Amino acid sequence: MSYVVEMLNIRKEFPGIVANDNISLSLKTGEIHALLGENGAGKSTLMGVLFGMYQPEKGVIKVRGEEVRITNPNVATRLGIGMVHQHFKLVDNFTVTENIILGSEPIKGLVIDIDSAAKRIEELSKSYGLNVDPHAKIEDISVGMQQRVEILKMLYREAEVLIFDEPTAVLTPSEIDELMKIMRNLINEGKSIIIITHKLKEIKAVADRCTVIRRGKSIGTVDVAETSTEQLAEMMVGRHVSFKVDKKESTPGDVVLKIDSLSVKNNRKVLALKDFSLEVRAGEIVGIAGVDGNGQTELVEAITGLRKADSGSVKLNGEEIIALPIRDRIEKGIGHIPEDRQKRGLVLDYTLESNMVLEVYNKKPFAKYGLLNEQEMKKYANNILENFDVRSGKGGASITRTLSGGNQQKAIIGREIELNPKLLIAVQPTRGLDVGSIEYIHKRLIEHRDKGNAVLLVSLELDEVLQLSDRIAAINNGELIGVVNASETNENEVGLMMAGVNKERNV
Amino acid sequence: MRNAIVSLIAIILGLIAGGILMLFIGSNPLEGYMYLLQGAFMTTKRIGDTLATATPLIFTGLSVAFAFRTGLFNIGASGQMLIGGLCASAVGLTYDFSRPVLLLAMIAAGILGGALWAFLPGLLKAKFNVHEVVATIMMNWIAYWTVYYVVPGYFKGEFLETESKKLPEKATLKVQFLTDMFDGSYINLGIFLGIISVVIIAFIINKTTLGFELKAVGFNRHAAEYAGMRVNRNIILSMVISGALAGLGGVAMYTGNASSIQIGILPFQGYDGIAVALLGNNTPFGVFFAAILFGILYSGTGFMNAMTEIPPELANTIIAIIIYFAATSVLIHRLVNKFWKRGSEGNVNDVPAAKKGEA
Amino acid sequence: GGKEDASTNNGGGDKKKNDLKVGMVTDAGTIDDKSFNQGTWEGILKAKDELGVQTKYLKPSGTTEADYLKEIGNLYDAGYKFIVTPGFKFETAVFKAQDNYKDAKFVIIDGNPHSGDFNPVVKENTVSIFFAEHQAGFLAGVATALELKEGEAGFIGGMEIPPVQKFNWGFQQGIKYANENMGTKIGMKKENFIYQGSFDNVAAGGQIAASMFDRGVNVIHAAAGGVGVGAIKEAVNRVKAGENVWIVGVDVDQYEDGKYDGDKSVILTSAVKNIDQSAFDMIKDELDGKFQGGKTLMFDAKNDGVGITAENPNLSDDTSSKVKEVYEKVKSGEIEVKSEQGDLFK
Amino acid sequence: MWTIIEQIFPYAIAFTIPLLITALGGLFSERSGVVNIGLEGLMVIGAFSSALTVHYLNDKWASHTMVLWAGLFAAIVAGILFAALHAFASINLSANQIISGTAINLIATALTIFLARNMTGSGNIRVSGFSPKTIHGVADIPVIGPLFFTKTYPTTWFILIILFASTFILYKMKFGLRLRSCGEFPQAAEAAGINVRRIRYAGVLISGAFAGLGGAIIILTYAGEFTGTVSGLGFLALASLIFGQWRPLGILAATFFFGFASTIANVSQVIPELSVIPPILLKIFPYVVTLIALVVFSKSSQAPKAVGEPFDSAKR
Ligand SMILES: Nc1ncnc2c1ncn2[C@@H]1O[C@H](COP(=O)(O)OP(=O)(O)OP(=O)(O)O)[C@@H](O)[C@H]1O
Ligand SMILES: Nc1ncnc2c1ncn2[C@@H]1O[C@H](COP(=O)(O)OP(=O)(O)OP(=O)(O)O)[C@@H](O)[C@H]1O
Ligand SMILES: [Mg+2]
Ligand SMILES: [Mg+2]
Repeated sequence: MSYVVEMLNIRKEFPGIVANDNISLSLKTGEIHALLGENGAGKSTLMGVLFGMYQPEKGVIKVRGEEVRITNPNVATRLGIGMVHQHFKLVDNFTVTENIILGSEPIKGLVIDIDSAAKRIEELSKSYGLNVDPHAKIEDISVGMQQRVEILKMLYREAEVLIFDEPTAVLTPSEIDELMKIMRNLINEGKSIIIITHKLKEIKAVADRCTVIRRGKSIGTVDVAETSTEQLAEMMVGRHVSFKVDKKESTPGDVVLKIDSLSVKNNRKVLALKDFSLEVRAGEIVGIAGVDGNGQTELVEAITGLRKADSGSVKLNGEEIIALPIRDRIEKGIGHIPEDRQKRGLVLDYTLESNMVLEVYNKKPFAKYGLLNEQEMKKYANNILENFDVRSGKGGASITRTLSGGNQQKAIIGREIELNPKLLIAVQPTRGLDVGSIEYIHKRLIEHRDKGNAVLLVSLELDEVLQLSDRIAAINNGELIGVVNASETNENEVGLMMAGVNKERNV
Repeated sequence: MRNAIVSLIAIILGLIAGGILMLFIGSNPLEGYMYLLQGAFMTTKRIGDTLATATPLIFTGLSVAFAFRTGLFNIGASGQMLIGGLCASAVGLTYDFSRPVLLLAMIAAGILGGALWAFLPGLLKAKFNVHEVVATIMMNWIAYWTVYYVVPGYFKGEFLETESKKLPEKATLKVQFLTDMFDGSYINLGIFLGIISVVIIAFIINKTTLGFELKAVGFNRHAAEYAGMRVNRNIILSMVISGALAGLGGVAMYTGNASSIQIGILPFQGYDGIAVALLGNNTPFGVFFAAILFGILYSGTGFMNAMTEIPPELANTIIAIIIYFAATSVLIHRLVNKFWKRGSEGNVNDVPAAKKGEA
Repeated sequence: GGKEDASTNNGGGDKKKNDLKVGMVTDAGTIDDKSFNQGTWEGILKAKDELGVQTKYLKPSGTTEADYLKEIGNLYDAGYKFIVTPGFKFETAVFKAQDNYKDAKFVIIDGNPHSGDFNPVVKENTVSIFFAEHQAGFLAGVATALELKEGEAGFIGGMEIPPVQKFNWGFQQGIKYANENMGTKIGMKKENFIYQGSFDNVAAGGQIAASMFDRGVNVIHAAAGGVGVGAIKEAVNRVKAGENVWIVGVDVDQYEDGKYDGDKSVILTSAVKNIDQSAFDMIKDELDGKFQGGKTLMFDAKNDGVGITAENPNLSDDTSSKVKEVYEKVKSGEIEVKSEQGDLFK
Repeated sequence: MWTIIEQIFPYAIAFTIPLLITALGGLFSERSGVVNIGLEGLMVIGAFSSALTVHYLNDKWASHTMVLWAGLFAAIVAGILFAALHAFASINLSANQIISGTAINLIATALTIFLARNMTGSGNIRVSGFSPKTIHGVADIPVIGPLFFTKTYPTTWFILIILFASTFILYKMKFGLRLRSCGEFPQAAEAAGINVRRIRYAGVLISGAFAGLGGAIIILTYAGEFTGTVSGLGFLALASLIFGQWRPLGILAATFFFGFASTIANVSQVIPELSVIPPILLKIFPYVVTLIALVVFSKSSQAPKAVGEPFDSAKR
């Protein structure tokens, strides 16, 4: 049997932590190999080692049977290894072509031969069905297309082994489908793929084999076809995981949030939300289903006050809040789990403690006459961190930047739920989290609902919307397409509505 | 604590480098430094002078550090000092209140002047995202020319074209008991204002909700906005406080250490404030000690020059080298960490990376 | 007051070592300013060479009275008890120092100690020195007019401070005198008599000189430190390009600064004040036990304290001899040069 | 008014050129992702080394123009050496770039005077530099001739060539693409196999070379004397860089604006038409206009996104 890549007994340490402890992974030629593990298990690190970004303390890497030392990404590229990183490595104000050729530019005379590069990219794009405009600027194209640019980057460098680190975390369902198709195309062209994902469904859909790691250690490699998602999850977390979201029938109360004919402009001064109306009642979760960039961001920002509305009204418990400053809205009972946790949700250079009181630091008992009470802040923060199992090196005193993404997310969710808001707006609350954490967070969101609060859930993951919501509002191109009861609908129907097909079945 | 050690090592390395320079010109470094210390401390008068020399630096250091802590780089302390000094001098030369009232009015005017000069860059930063480095550089020159024309125009001395009319005795920060205590030194009330400011700023940064907000805005203005803080107001407020401190520095400088305002000169203390802030790790008490150190260097260097063949320029070179070592303190940090393994990596600088054009 | 013994022949070769330690504190600007700092220091160095005194200069970190006093204190504590300070900005500092350090001697050049009220108080341990810059300017004006016969004159000053103003006013009077009494036709316009406002903006010096030259001025008296350097440079450029323009230097013989094409120079003449000599003389007096404490000395034409450079190939013999005549008249008081603005330009 | 402009123009250009080349150096540094607030100090270093070189070489080959070019070359070398200090601190050590730049400023001003005094005996080094020449023939072309071909320095043309070469390099060549990517998103550059540190070194060293050149040109054209300072022109260059929106031609416009406005302000006293305007207004005019312009352009800031951020490949 031929392995294109063999990583044997890899050990990689970071200060204070062994990220990879004696991990082995072998990639067969022409297979899609999934790498599964909890947040912080060491997946990205392992791939970083393969791509030459980290040097392992121990272990051997063989490529096509030969032992190699991959000292930097260039070596990896020369060995035919390419990587699509979890966070895209694209220069925003460069064109697609410029991004792709960066680092291996074709030269004609003194200047870069942009034209021939663009032509070659166009051809590649066509032959793999990627549909990318080589002259577009990155900042102008969708996230899905950006990912295809990343794939083109590898293909342009004639990579044989492609590594995808959580490629679907930022994609819409249809983009995910498309990516799966592209991956199969790639395999057909003779490439081999390693994919990191937290979504077991995707592993089942495309992967041939799956290697599971937990806390830096190998758990094993399995044939995907012979393993159920439940088994995979258990290998990963080390205990049984329930995928069913347990929830009682909702008992909706008074209208908490009433949005009326709301129109909002986006950064480019174009109406991104048009005449949008929606109600969310106490004791129910309303999910917004929609493809990324269809006005969700603007909707949420208009409700929370981060963005000025163009026209329309937003009422909280019957009171108009459209013109109120952000702080007043928070005080009136709006909680917000933001889309971008590092940009909006956290002051990364603050301690966890400070971040836990980010919205209430000026309230009693944390402050009196403008003076901070650190004792109280500590107590409050530690309570949240404990409740939500936020793991960090030094507890509340840790600088937030040092936490893993998943733990940062849990901290934000804990903070917002602890505020006990009458209306909780949760945007992509489980993005990038492992299934164990997802399970836990879903439970807390439902608990929050059951305490008689309203929850507005915005998620690009249809599964999550379907499972958590009591009612689902589909949004397309800034317009409300329709609202359906979660118990009476299915993936197909909501998918169609997300695509703009209105079934006239408003509830 | 570890930061303090790193600063200390930077100082020592700077002094060693200075010593090597002394050797290079054929002087004895030990002798040189001995005279330097004598120059700063030999008599009570010299101690007073050293403290007085440090005083404006305490203010400008605080000013820069405060802005730094809130994510802003105030390179305009010089201009703010000038305007603060101008406003205080204008009050001192114009009004004839009783002394306490007059001094309070002058201090208030200085604070206002400095604050006003920083308000505009703050406003431009908040409303239009104009980078404060450029804005404050421009404001420095505007201040320079304002003083240049306003002083001769309104507060002209009998002949002098290079400084304003001399302030009457009662309109200066000099007080008899200090002058007597320090044996005729020009130390003045400014040092007390400085100490008070250090305490107040430390208190604001560490213990108040205002400090919490300002730091949050400095580190991540998007998150601060998300949390309901008024970002624009905080940016302006931060610049205003920073400017007010520099303005106070101007008061200490022109109505305390001096008794007239100089024209045609941007006070170098404004730029030294950057160095002081840096060496003091942007903490108020660190700034205080760093300013005292600079005071010692500036104040002792004259005596060193007088007693040896070491030229006056050397003190500035030593200061510059110390700053470079402080700037490259990462290296020192690594060494310190090696010898002092405990906990995780320390925070190198309590300062958000200064970014341009974007915030 | 006047100075009796200011002849230039101060017994050279008097190489005996002595333990007088002479210190100097520089004013704003550096020791190399080609102006009063440098002039003073050169006088002190001459004393070191010829009289064997020990010397030292200190540079204050600022320009306030406190900065100056600090350096005076440093000199004093280091044993330098004969201290020379150039510039009127030392007036209040020396006022205090002469009381604080009663066993030290002070020489203040271009200024008078006072407490801030402009009432001069020259104590027994202090000599204050003034120069009749207006007379130097006057002679330079006469020389300029005589040499050029006709044309347009201008003046660039640094800051608008008394010594600079006096050069300016003297220069104007000199040209007027020549026009009225010696048949020259040199024009003067108000806008060509200006103060740049600093002593270091070289670029501005060049630009202003250029503007004046472009507007028909062909000789500029520059009394402006670095600003003057810019003006001289501009003149050199123009002369090299074939124009006929001149600069009248200041303080010291600036012939060297205006050199081009080997030995030629754009410096027509320089209005000089013998700062170095005055500093040297004071030291010499001290060594001879004749320190003139308490006096205010005036260095003027009478005691050859001011004048124009003795030798300058740009001035014809005829001009030189005529200027000499005028010089004698100034000396004798027959011609009186005013040191106030009066109806002159700025 | 036209004659006034004609007269002033060559001087404005002479004043502009050092600013231009220095700001252009800043452009390379910032486009690579490193803030260089030490431009002022690097100019001083360049001014010093050129003055010193010309001072010494003049003894051997008196007033040969090659001596002047040797002076410029020395300034470039010295600028690079000093910029290496900044590069080391901000690239290898991930130090705060503003602080490191400030240290460069302090070291430069202190050390050059110290050395000047020790090596030449005077803190001021006077040299005779380039002479402005009128280029006959083209100088007679109406409008353009008097403005651009009268009283020009050879260095002016040299710098303009560098300006256009820089534009070409930045936007057409491999190095430019890589440089810009390092300033925008160094992680992307690294992932593409680019050695970010090396590129940033190149950017910072180029800024040292250019700023050194800027300082030298001041001495060898309009100033003629090293006095230990370039009186804030380095900071003004930094402002021009931002005012010019990090683009070569923008910088050209911004620096020329400063050059022209300050020349006008300087000569206003001599020109009756201008002396009616209170001088303070003329003096603060360039600074006020810059502030206004920054407000106007603020919506479309082109600042390199990663400028000022230390690059640490381990950090994500
Ligand atoms: N550069 C680094 N410095 C220090 N520690 C690191 C670094 N990179 C990763 N780690 C640590 O190594 C461990 C593994 O991290 P890694 O990013 O590989 O996890 P992961 O499996 O990709 O997690 P996720 O699913 O959240 O992406 C984590 O505990 C993390 O804290
Ligand atoms: N400055 C730092 N110091 C120490 N560790 C760091 C630092 N920056 C990042 N890390 C480590 O790198 C790891 C990966 O961080 P990252 O933000 O990619 O998290 P992630 O879990 O992979 O993200 P996501 O949840 O989006 O998948 C974290 O576990 C964190 O501990
Ligand atoms: Mg990961
Ligand atoms: Mg992850």
